[in-house]
Amino acid sequence: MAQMTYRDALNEALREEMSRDPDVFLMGEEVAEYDGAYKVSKGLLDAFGDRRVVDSPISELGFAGLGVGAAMAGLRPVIEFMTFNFSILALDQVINHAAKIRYMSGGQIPCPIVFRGPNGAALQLSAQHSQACEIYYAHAPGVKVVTPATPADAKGLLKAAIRDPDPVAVMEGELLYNMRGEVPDDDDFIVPIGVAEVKQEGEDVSILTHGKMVHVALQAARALDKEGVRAEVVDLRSIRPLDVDTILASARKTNRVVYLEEGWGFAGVGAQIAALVQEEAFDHLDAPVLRVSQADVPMPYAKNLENLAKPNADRVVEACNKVLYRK
Amino acid sequence: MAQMTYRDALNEALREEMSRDPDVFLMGEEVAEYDGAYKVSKGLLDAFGDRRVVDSPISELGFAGLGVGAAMAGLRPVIEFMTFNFSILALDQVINHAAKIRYMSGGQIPCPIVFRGPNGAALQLSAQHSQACEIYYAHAPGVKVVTPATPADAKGLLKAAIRDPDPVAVMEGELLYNMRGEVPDDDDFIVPIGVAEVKQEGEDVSILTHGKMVHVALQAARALDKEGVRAEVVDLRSIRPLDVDTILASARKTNRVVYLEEGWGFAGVGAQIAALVQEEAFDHLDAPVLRVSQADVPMPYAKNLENLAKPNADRVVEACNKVLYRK
Amino acid sequence: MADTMTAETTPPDAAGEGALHGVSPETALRLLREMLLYRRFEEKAEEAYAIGKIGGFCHLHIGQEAAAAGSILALREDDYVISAYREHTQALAKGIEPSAVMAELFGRATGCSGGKGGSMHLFDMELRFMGGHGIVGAQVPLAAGMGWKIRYREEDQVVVCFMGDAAVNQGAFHEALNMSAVWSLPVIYVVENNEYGMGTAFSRVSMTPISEKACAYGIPTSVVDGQDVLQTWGAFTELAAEVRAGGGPRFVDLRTYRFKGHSMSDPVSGTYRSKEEVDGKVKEADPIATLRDQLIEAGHLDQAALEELDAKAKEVAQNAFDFADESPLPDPSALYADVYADEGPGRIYFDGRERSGGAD
Amino acid sequence: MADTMTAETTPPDAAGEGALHGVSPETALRLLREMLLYRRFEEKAEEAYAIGKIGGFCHLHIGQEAAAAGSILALREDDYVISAYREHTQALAKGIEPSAVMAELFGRATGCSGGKGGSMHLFDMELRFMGGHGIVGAQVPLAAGMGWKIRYREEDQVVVCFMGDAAVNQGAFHEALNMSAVWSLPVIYVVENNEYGMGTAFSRVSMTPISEKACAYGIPTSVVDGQDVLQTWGAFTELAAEVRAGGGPRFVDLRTYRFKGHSMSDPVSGTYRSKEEVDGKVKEADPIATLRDQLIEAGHLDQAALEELDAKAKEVAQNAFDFADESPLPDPSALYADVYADEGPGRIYFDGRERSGGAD
Ligand SMILES: Cc1ncc(C[n+]2csc(CCOP(=O)(O)OP(=O)(O)O)c2C)c(N)n1
Ligand SMILES: Cc1ncc(C[n+]2csc(CCOP(=O)(O)OP(=O)(O)O)c2C)c(N)n1
Ligand SMILES: [Mg+2]
Ligand SMILES: [Mg+2]
Repeated sequence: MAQMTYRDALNEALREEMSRDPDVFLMGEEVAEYDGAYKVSKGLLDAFGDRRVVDSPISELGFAGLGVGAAMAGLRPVIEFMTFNFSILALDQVINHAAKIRYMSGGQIPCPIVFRGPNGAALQLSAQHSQACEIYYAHAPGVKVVTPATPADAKGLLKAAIRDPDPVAVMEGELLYNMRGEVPDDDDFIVPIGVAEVKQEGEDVSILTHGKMVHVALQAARALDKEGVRAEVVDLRSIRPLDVDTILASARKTNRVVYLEEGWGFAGVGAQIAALVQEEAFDHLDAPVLRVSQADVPMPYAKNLENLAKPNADRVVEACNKVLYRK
Repeated sequence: MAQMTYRDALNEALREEMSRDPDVFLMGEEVAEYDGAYKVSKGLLDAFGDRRVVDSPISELGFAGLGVGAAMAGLRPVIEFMTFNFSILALDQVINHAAKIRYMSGGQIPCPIVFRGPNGAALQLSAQHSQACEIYYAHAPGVKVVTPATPADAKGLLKAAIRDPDPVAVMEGELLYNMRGEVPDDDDFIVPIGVAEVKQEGEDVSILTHGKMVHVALQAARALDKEGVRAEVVDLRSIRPLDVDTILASARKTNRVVYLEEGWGFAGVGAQIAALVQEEAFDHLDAPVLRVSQADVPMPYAKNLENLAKPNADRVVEACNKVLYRK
Repeated sequence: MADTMTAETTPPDAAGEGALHGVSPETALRLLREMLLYRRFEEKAEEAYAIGKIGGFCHLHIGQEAAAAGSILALREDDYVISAYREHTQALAKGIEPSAVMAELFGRATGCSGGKGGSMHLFDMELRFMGGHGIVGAQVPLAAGMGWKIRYREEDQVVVCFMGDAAVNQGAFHEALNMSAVWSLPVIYVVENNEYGMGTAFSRVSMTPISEKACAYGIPTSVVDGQDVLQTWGAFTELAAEVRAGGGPRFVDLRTYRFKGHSMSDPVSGTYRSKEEVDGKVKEADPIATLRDQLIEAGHLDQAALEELDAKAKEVAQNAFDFADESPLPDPSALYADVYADEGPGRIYFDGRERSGGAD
Repeated sequence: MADTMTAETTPPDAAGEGALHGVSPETALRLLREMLLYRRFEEKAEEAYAIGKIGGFCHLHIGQEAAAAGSILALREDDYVISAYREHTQALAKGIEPSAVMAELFGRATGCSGGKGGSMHLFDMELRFMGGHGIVGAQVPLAAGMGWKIRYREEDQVVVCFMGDAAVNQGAFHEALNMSAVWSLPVIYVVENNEYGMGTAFSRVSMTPISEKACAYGIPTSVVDGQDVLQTWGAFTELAAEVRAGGGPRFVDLRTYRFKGHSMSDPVSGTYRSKEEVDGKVKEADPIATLRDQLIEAGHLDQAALEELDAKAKEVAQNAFDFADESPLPDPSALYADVYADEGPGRIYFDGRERSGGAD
């Protein structure tokens, strides 16, 4: 085990997978000479040269599509979006091509591509730069979507994504890049896609969540603990496929579920989980599944409004108290 | 009241609103000289000239953006997407610009634009031409989304959308264009956005749905009726905003809800409704809210597979029986 | 159309390769055989569509056959071809069995995409026919990606990317051509310039001709008469050699004309194009008639040989029809196959409901 | 930077309008006043950012002031201006009060976007400053739309659309320029060609210069020295007249240079551009110093007058800072305002949960 930042864990994952498999290359805006807009690809140009670490023009639709074509022909592209906000421009290549090529071709044409980059809000970047884009990738079948919350998961999920035979979106968090944590040394360490993690066991209420909200959930759980409420915190890690067993096991154990997500609630991940949980564990629920999410507004710039718009631990505690019929 | 097709109802809506307001214009691929790929704009070029009925290049991102800019400057564009499948290319202009301009500008800049066209599957058009795109438009706040299921609603909702001060996506159904029905003659007939319609009253189970699935729901209701089950059928008509009161009233009345939608279930409209209903009417539910939707696969071409992939009345009946604990 | 198969010119007194633009008689005859097959195949598809054997959209290439034969037959087998939705003949040219193409149009398990793709989504990975794509312009970045793979692996294949004239107004075209130039990718971008995108004449949606659409990228451009298959073949033979030798991308304005409607529901003429215009093109610029006349003039073809070739083409088309018609529909289990590579019980949960085999 | 304000050339013996490229001394002095304000304003913003008064991204225009002054001051008041995220000075040029711009950067209720937009999203509908957009290239179709409105209403305004050099590689640019040409829209598309998009030199992502990027649309192109505000002003005066007279769109390769980092976190030099390169540009091509020298040489400015103008600019910047700093944050109720025009109790239900004021 080594202590490292989430950023370095991603960097190591890229480094190891590029060393292991000569077909893996990294392309995106500023990934090479600039070391990445958020320095995730630091040193990779020096290590692997400009054939494998490639600065692209600002042409999201084009370079995403180029990646899809390269994957169809046998390479394993890692396409970095400077942030997922900009990837909306590329969405046609993701959901109409990457996601459908294998199926439309009757299973002949593979598409082992990774789309990665920071997702969701950072600090005061306002409406066009603060979106959580999971749903745009996960609604249609064909792409897998993972959201690492820790350095270990960042490394393990990115490595799994690169080795995966299908398109995978790895949605990171800009605000997580400096976070430190233990990361296994093993070159073959991966975190399998589709497996959730119980971050903390508890009996009274389940806080299900993903991505950077995991830390907000843990904060809420600590606050609840002081009040004698033991919350279970489950990090989905993978949005598509969902680890239905782990989700339902937690719901059946605590009988109370709160979903916490960074993005909008309307038909968000929480909506899918709430729908799933009540479908499959109806008789176990002692209260409705409640959702805590971004206010249903574009992200405002002003600091006070931004704070109001974002979900936080207090709102999670409040929701937990509600499903526990406390206070 | 006049009898007319859904197609003609849309045509009349365009005609009347263009006559009423000189700032309304129609732009899209093949809308002018060709009378529209599906003939919705038949005769409008002759009636209004090529200043107001405009054939565009195949540049979805570009002409959607042009529409948004024109709306910001004071016009009332109606942008036709030949089908909503192609509008994924334009999504950045929809959710990052149309949806956010008013908010980002502190309320100064309006964006009264309509995006319209057929949405969802027709017959054997395979994976890239058969998508129900509601979620891509409705997940982010800022755009309204309506899905007329009848000729009257087609006319009334399109007219309401054109008069609306905000961006509205009017999602039609190719398979509905030939459907006939009664349409009020009144030039000022509109169907307000955000108001659902109870298509059929019933006490035993609520089938909530929208768009062309309304007819499948009614078919299922007829089948259930033969078995003595009285289903209530509610057409949402508007996905954003939701008519929460009508939805909840139906759920509280029948205590059993099935959501039927054409698109994928994963974080779909049904997920949002299921989440909402259990949140707000938990104690009224005698069974989980179940969802009937497209199989979680890209749409296959082969007729038999396509039939298997699409939701149908049998599957709705089955779901209703399940929530009624029958059979 | 049967008229086209009847020679109208008088037999030549002197054979000459000059009449064949320097193309060998063998190659010219091969091109004729191919184009006859495309024509008869698509006529058969049209027939099948009319009686409901084919569903959805079906975009015929009739009139544009030289664009497929003249380009793809000039390539090496391991070169890549990618196209849009008007790609039946290109799939045939790349070597997919007519029966497998027809079965795909019929939506049968024996189709080249297992019945899941249909007319717009023909694929054959082994033959490097990379689709069959339905979003106008979207195949252009994909082609750049295949070119990227070739350059990345230091191989010497070439990618030929077909698109319609309307596709050049898509942002994807612009972004992909720029990247191809910057990275010197081995791709020949071919606009099948049939003057219309559905009902819209190109001149109504651009102030400049197709041939100027690559100027901003510095990509060399050729204008080629796509109704003359010999000229087309010659041009692509040269272009492929240049690109293979590392010359970087090329752009081709391939002038052609669509003899049928945009799709089966679009009238051939009388709306956006006049009957005279279409009839004139069919009469003057049928690529099969043109080649036939060139071959006859050069003394390498006579009426009897032509009829024999045509009969053979019709037979292959009929066999393809019969094969497709007798083929089974995909097994229902195919519905959930091939969404992901590694699906299987317990591994991929889709949305959770499918996993448990229905909610309960 | 204070150096720039000290004249280094010797005073001229003879005044001459020739030295001002035919621009009147009044206009030239106005341009100087404006550019001094932009510079001092942005230096103040830089200061405010350093002490945490401004958050998020903040992209300074320092070094590129002539691009804003020379173009926008050549327009009529009712013309439209739209830009990307490096738009503080353009907003000032269009007439937004410095205090309202600074307050927006501070995220205050008194900001020109009510504190909701921030540095990247400045707006003023009345002054026709149409933003402030954060998605590279996305403002280009919006500008076409404003041009469309002008043509539609048969008005005679002009739209000036700014973009960075990197934006020309976006599909949106291509689609919008093509439509503008086809419909002859009254838009001047201006590339502020500062040679870099973040850390990427333009020559690394294009085989051709910016000046060739409109060739495929047939749009007339000008190359203008954007560090010489008098030349810029002259060029835009002419271009605006041509466009206003119905000449259709224009494209401008405006050569300029960014003296600061891309945003506050990007170093000025030492990574993708050398210290020598940046220092050389600051020394040789500062638009303010250039104009100062031109004015002094022409006898319309002396050191005392310059210092007075500069003191005034600093005062306005300081007042803007003070105003912003004393302004209130937006009221919490603003959070839900302005998502839709017609929200209000019972009318818009958002996602249902907000409606009922929290689930219960
Ligand atoms: C992005 C997109 N927009 C619209 C369509 C609908 N559409 C299908 S084909 C076509 C015309 C294309 O014309 P062209 O590129 O010239 O090819 P041709 O049909 O002439 O071969 C259109 C508008 C589509 N498939 N994709
Ligand atoms: C579509 C999109 N991709 C990426 C970004 C991130 N980004 C912001 S500015 C920028 C560089 C733009 O450079 P240029 O257009 O030359 O303008 P300049 O900053 O030089 O003024 C990039 C890549 C973005 N905002 N939008
Ligand atoms: Mg065409
Ligand atoms: Mg730049």
